[in-house]
Amino acid sequence: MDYLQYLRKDKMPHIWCDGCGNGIILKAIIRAVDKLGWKKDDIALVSGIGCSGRTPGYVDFNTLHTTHGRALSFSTGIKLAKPNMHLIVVSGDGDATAIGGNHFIHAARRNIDLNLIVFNNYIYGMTGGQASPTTPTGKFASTTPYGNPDSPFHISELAKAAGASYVARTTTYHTAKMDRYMQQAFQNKGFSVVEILTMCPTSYGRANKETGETGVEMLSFQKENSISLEKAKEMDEEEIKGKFVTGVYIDRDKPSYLENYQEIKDKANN
Amino acid sequence: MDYLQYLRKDKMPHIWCDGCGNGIILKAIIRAVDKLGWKKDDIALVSGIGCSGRTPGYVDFNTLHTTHGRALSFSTGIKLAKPNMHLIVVSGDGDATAIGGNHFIHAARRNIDLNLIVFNNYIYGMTGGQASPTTPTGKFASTTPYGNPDSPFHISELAKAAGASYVARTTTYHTAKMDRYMQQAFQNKGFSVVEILTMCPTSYGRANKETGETGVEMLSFQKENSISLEKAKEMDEEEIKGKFVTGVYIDRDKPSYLENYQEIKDKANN
Amino acid sequence: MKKSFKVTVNQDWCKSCEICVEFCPKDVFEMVGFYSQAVRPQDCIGCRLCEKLCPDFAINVRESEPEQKEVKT
Amino acid sequence: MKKSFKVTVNQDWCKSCEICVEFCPKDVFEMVGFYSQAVRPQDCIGCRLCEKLCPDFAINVRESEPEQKEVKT
Amino acid sequence: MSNNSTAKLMQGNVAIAHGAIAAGCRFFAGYPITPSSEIAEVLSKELPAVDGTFIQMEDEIASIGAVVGASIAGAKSMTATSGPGFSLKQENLGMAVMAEVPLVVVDVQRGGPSTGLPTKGSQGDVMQARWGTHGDHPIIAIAPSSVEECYDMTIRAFNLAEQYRTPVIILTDEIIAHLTEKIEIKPASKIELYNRGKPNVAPEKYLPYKLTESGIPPMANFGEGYRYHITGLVHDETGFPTNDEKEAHRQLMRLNTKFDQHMDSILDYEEINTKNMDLLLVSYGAPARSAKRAMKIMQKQGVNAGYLRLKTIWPFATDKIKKLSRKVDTIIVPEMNLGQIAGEIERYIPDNTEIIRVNHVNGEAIKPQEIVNAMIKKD
Amino acid sequence: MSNNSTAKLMQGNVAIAHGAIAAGCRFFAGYPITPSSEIAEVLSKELPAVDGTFIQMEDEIASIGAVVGASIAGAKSMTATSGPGFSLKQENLGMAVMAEVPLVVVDVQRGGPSTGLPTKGSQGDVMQARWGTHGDHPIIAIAPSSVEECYDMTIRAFNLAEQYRTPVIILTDEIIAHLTEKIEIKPASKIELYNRGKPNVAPEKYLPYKLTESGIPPMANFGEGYRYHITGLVHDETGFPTNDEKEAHRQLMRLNTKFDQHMDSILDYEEINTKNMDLLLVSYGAPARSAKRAMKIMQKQGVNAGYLRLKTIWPFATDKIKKLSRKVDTIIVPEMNLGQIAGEIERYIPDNTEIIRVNHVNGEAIKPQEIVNAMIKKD
Amino acid sequence: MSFRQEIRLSGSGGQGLILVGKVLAEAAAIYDGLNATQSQSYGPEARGGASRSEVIISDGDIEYPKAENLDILLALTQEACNKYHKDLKAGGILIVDEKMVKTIPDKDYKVVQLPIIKSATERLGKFIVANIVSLGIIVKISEVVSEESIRHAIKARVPKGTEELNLKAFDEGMALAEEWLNAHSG
Amino acid sequence: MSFRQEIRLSGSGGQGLILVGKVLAEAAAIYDGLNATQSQSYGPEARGGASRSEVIISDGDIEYPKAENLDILLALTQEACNKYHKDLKAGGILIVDEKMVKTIPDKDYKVVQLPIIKSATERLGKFIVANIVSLGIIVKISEVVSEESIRHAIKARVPKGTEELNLKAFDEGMALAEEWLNAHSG
Ligand SMILES: Cc1ncc(C[n+]2csc(CCOP(=O)(O)OP(=O)(O)O)c2C)c(N)n1
Ligand SMILES: Cc1ncc(C[n+]2csc(CCOP(=O)(O)OP(=O)(O)O)c2C)c(N)n1
Ligand code: SF4
Ligand code: SF4
Ligand code: SF4
Ligand code: SF4
Ligand code: SF4
Ligand code: SF4
Ligand SMILES: [Mg+2]
Ligand SMILES: [Mg+2]
Repeated sequence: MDYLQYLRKDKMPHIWCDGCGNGIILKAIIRAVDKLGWKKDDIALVSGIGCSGRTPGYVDFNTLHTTHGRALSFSTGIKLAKPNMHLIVVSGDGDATAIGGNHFIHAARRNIDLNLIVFNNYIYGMTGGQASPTTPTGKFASTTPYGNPDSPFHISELAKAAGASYVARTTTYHTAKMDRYMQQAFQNKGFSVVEILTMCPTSYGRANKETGETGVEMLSFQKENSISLEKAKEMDEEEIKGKFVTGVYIDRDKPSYLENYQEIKDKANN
Repeated sequence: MDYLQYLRKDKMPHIWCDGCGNGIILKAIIRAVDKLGWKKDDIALVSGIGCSGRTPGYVDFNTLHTTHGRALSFSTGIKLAKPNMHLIVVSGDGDATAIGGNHFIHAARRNIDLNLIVFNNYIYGMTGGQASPTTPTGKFASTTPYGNPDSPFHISELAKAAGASYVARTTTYHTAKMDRYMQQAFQNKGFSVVEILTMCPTSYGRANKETGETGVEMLSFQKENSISLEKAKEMDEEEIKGKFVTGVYIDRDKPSYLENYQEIKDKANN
Repeated sequence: MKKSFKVTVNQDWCKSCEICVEFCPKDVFEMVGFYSQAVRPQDCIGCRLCEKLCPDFAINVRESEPEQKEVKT
Repeated sequence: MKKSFKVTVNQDWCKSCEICVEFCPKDVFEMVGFYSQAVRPQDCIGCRLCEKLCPDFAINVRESEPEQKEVKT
Repeated sequence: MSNNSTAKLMQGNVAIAHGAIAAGCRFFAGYPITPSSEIAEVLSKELPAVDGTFIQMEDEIASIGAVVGASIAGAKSMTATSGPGFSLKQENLGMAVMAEVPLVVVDVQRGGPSTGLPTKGSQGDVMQARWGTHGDHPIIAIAPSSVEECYDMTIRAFNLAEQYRTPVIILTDEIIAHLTEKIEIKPASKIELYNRGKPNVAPEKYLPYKLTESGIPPMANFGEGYRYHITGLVHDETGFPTNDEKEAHRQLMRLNTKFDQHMDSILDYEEINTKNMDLLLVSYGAPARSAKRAMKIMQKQGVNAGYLRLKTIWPFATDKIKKLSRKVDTIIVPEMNLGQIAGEIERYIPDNTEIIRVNHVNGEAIKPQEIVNAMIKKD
Repeated sequence: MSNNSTAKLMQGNVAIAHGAIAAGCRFFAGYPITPSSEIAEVLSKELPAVDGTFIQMEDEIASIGAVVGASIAGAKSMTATSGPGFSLKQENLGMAVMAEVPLVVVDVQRGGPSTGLPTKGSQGDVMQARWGTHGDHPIIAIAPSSVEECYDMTIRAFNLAEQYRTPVIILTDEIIAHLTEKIEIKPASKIELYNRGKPNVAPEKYLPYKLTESGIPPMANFGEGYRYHITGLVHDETGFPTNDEKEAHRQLMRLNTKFDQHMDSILDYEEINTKNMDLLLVSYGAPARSAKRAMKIMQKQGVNAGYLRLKTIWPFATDKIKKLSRKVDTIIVPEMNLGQIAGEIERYIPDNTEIIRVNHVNGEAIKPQEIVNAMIKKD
Repeated sequence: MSFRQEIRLSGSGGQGLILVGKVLAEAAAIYDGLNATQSQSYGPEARGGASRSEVIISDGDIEYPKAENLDILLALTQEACNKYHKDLKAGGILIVDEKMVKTIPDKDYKVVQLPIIKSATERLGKFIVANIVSLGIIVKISEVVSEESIRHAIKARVPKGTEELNLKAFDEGMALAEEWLNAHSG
Repeated sequence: MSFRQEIRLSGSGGQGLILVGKVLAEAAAIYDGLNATQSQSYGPEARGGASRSEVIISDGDIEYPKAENLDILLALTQEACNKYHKDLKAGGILIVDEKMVKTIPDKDYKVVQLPIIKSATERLGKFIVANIVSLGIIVKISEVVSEESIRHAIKARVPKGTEELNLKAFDEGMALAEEWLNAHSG
């Protein structure tokens, strides 16, 4: 697999920290694009702001680094103006579900044809480790010096309840699943979400050593603390606590926004 | 039941249209307050902007008419600054889930001690009948002249997935259920949502006569097309289509934000 | 001992939506001119549906003094 | 016929996170100085885990020409 | 009775919607708000009929986000709002300024601040249009005074956006927006349309933020073979972020001065009797109609009044104001705000020229006689 | 070695956080953004320890919303952000202005526009602080030039907010925010604190927007027996919306002029050698430090330079500028923007006084020598 | 100065007075070749409360598009009449519904009291056409626009399918006005 | 003019140079009764790339808090040395790690090349204390702050529990500098 043909080599090496999981996700994105044979000219990769937001800078697609939280809005415009383009949207947990939470649920509601990859590292990496809407209760961040009093979102459940047609969830450790989900997402018509638990050793790891301090430790933690949806169904709530439940949360047939809007155009022309 | 003691009589009669359901909800709110014996001085009733946003003007509580979509944010501040006050937040479907969607899911995630009453009339009433995030697919509004291409939110499912501890749903027709749910919501610690299907004959009714054009017709439609959650469980998807499923969507024990934050304060003082 | 009720409509607030007319189980209301009026208050069973459903705070249902009837033994 | 693989580490890009060292099932890598190096490439089974997990695009696994061994009959 | 077939009776907001279609607008994303909603409503009907797209977004932030995205993908795009929504759009408006993305934002001004007077006219967002987003930046804002101008200026707004790679704001007001009057619709053949300059170099040579002589770099659309990077960060000619102080300075100065050499074609105003006048009226938008009437009344009363109507509000007609203000000792500026343009004029006029402000902020239109009275009072 | 126990070495942002606690701030809602995040971080630790509340909200809009709510409920409240977040806060900031809710917003300015230069200093939001929200409105904004002032001015910001029922903006910049230097912490006994004027009438007589002589109506907190109505709509004395033109005019004019009679106590500046000077330096925030140095260099070189540092940016020190500008023929204004305050000064100075702008927008600090050179170049 | 006619149509929301304003303006501007503007005032109370629509007609430019000095005031409710009659100029025409407006201001106006709503509901069977009945009265009494033009404008502006009903309503208004003129002539 | 010392500490992110800057400033400002400022430059590249922390010490007011003309430059990486040496004034002191910085600019500086990182890792067993080793060197060579003050400042500023290690590192730096001074004296 030749990743380099998809990279802007002059921008490499990237500046993500050592042990950061973002590069692992970026690779999976590239593999999926390669597998599906998408042409670079036809792809727009769009991000908000955050460490995940560095992604567009490294790949040789049409790339757009928007404002914090708004990647899905901008992408909606691109997709509607050029329906044949493939839209890949990358977003951090904060970007997608804190400031960007509204666009997230509305993109899901509309079932608009975008592919959202959420880099969920439980923290605001870029701004120095403040809590995010996915920081687990009790965990430490620079704005939760006494442990986080807040409850976290379950991003995949939220996407499903809001109306997305494809939602899957895995970790940076599970590269094979990442590949499978990413391809399924990219092929799905409508709004697809792949939520990936990734490692931020610099901000999250350092503050919460018990779940892994370095990239290596955090990957091991992912490996040991992930269970599949199928397995989770057989477990009770107590057992599931602290586990990261991976799998395909929803994969449903549902008209996409583009299909619906085509009908509107047809009506308008009669 | 003496509603008048809770009203600002000099502001009456209210200016909601004839047949508008908002007054029915306001009455239910007053009954719940009366039943629970809350003192008027201890209640803050907060709204965003919209026809529902006229509510605070009519009641003799501490009342706040905020900006469009932001009632929950303002209320969060009031509640945290004066934890002993009772916070009642009223919001339209647009106010709560379009522009205010993010605050809605985050209030739910935090399980913060606010009581949100959603006046769901499937439309932007105040601005003249544009589509809202709950306008059903295919229905008409001033911005959907060919029928709505969009898919609607299920507000109660969304609140549940986002983390609210109490969520119930009914219609303006079902006054007894409204009373029960409203009281349960007000007594729940944490974030409570009561979603109420209400009538906007002026904007929604006129454009979608098949589901009722006048207040009377729309109430009848509610009566005939509502089914309970329990019943819905025994029905298949096709049968449920077009029905409004009422009931208690979730009622769970979960520490509220105020409880969690009290722990933080305790830690900080050690 | 049959309870009896006093049903009043505040015509200054009534907006003539006819909800009370339609939904009162005992058909107590009728539109008189532009406004609703409780024309058959004696039929009222005190269910208070009208009061709860009137969006305009225009209806008031109060229990009247119960009629004193002599008990026949 | 055993497949064999060429495993290279681009040291200009390696950030020394040691993920490859930890997760390669055949223990092919070791930290040499500041950077990872494929010190036992001959053990590689071509699972590509290292390639997929290296966050820095620093590892490349290529199938080499298969060794030509004489078949003993 | 003569029925001139090209004349139509139309409302200001409707004219903006139709003007957009005539300008080639093919994407509109919006969120309803009084008094702008008619623009969205008309476009929800008209756009799909011309293979365009109308989408009602979840809020104003998403609306302008989608508009920026659609423009990047090549569609002429617009959004419309009023004060509260305009405030919400400021962050992404700044992003469009920084990334130099052509688009049109209509702000139908209503009484402010905050929710204010939602159904009444105002010109309270004039300074906000200039300074509402953070950081130094240039902007173009134009203000129609009639329904016909709603139509024509919307076309002009798209042209300016495309010519100068910039967001353009149509600063209209509730009075003009909800006014219905006669309008002559020009035949398509008489409408001049501009499209963004496309790169004429090979993709690998393309510099999306090139320091060109004109100050306006050519813009490739996404999906058309030029793969490049767009960001709201300070960037170099290639579009990639830079922290280099010299590079940052160069690009930010190009951005901030890019209209300078094009002022003549950007600035537009209506001038009457400004050659030899004793007094100057400066106005724009709805009050400019009253100012024109006031001028006529004054002239009848023997006051030799001149009249300048700003059709381009930003960039400001500095030179014109400098020149005209030297001819008079009094400038009367009627505005439906507390003197926002009067404050700008103040910067450029000589010490001995006095400004008389005629201001309303309560939603009431300014009457011609009030303007006349302001002059009389002064005397 | 002497260890003066009241002196501390502190970073600007940390000083703002501690200043807030000293001012009685008991509620902070925020959303992280460089270069302001330290303020939130310190307060997340300090507030619960004084029975206050820190909450990290979902975005900047919610943050200021919560702050307005908390203030209405009686808590002295603050939020902190930088450019992109400041843009997002504009709508609710306008709501606070309209409803006259005391609160403090810290804007730690970074390079703009848009995402700009997130880690570099700027003063690009000066005009935005004045005009960022829609509609005409007054605002108070103050700018610290040292870490000690970060502390003291935060206390002052709360005092001004409470005294004048208004949002107050602390317009600081990345340079001061991330500067660490010595600061003398005054003992609590020496700090004067103000609290909002509470109504002294019976609840049924309370008029939350009374046309008082001071222009500042007393404010009841929610939950304390005065049940009243608050809205962002134009309202009458009772707080309820009105469409009456006279009433709207009265209230909006009170709002817009409410600082006028209090200017002496709101305006604050540092003046050096302005009695008999040949040239005036006007500056604020970080560049004011360079300007002071430049003044000293100039004086050494025989130029009799005076120095005015604006500690209150808005309302603008109009009279002071008018007076001083009449003494000199040159005013040098160093700013980390393209001349935003210089543009304001321009409105008030005589024709024959020249403004020399020294501007950076690339994140680089302005060096004292650059200011000196600007003068020399002119000569 | 060229001629300028200011007409205000007032009543309560839902009476269709904005449409009447647009029809009047269209007749004048498009078919009679004059200039005309139509504007209205909205308010938060618009839904229930007073509603007003204004038309200015002139053979010259219409700079200021709001009424300052009304030539004609139509008032379909007492509230509207009370609120607006003071804007009517001396000698102006005040047209009111005779049932709805009982108290007539005692000033120097030409007062035209007619059973507008009654005609609409009883003779035409539709409350809603009272607006077009009023239009007939205005046109007949003021002659600001030609009859032919106004008929064109009605056909162009009313909802498809209601043209005939509305033209009938217009005729009804004309007839009412004619009667009135006859009764008050000479 | 009063005395003004400008010190820049440069290397790569994570080397703890901001802490060193704060310790220096604290020693000067709080314990030596001078004035001092500390500032740093962040950048998107800060995490991996060059990092810089600046301290200005003066007995007068410090208006401009950034360095213009360095008296002392510490460079722990070659990149930092290349980038910043030109800001060092003629006759200034350039302190570098002898392993990391191999190419020394050929200018009129006093160059102090010492095994800073090696001492930290080998003698003290912790790479991270290279920053405090550097501090010892700076203090010994420049004497901008008193030894007593800097020890107080170290104790006040380093993470609880690491005071001893850091004081040792400081001593180590002092010793290295002493050797160097001896070798270069006379
Ligand atoms: C409007 C606005 N608010 C805040 C910020 C500051 N900011 C940048 S990235 C970020 C959060 C990053 O967290 P996340 O989305 O989880 O991405 P990560 O860095 O963890 O990949 C924040 C708060 C901003 N750039 N813009
Ligand atoms: C920022 C902003 N955007 C838009 C509006 C205009 N607006 C006012 S209410 C409303 C929607 C009302 O719909 P909903 O919330 O469903 O309330 P309803 O009127 O139906 O009760 C809108 C779009 C506004 N006031 N502020
Ligand atoms: S801060 Fe965290 S998320 Fe950001 S690059 Fe470093 S490890 Fe990755
Ligand atoms: S417009 Fe609809 S929601 Fe609003 S008051 Fe009328 S009926 Fe009720
Ligand atoms: S209380 Fe019940 S029975 Fe009596 S009038 Fe009302 S609805 Fe009818
Ligand atoms: S329900 Fe109320 S408002 Fe409606 S008709 Fe009856 S009394 Fe009148
Ligand atoms: S491909 Fe597999 S076996 Fe080979 S080096 Fe990589 S991880 Fe080890
Ligand atoms: S995984 Fe990659 S970056 Fe990490 S040590 Fe191995 S080669 Fe280096
Ligand atoms: Mg994150
Ligand atoms: Mg609604």
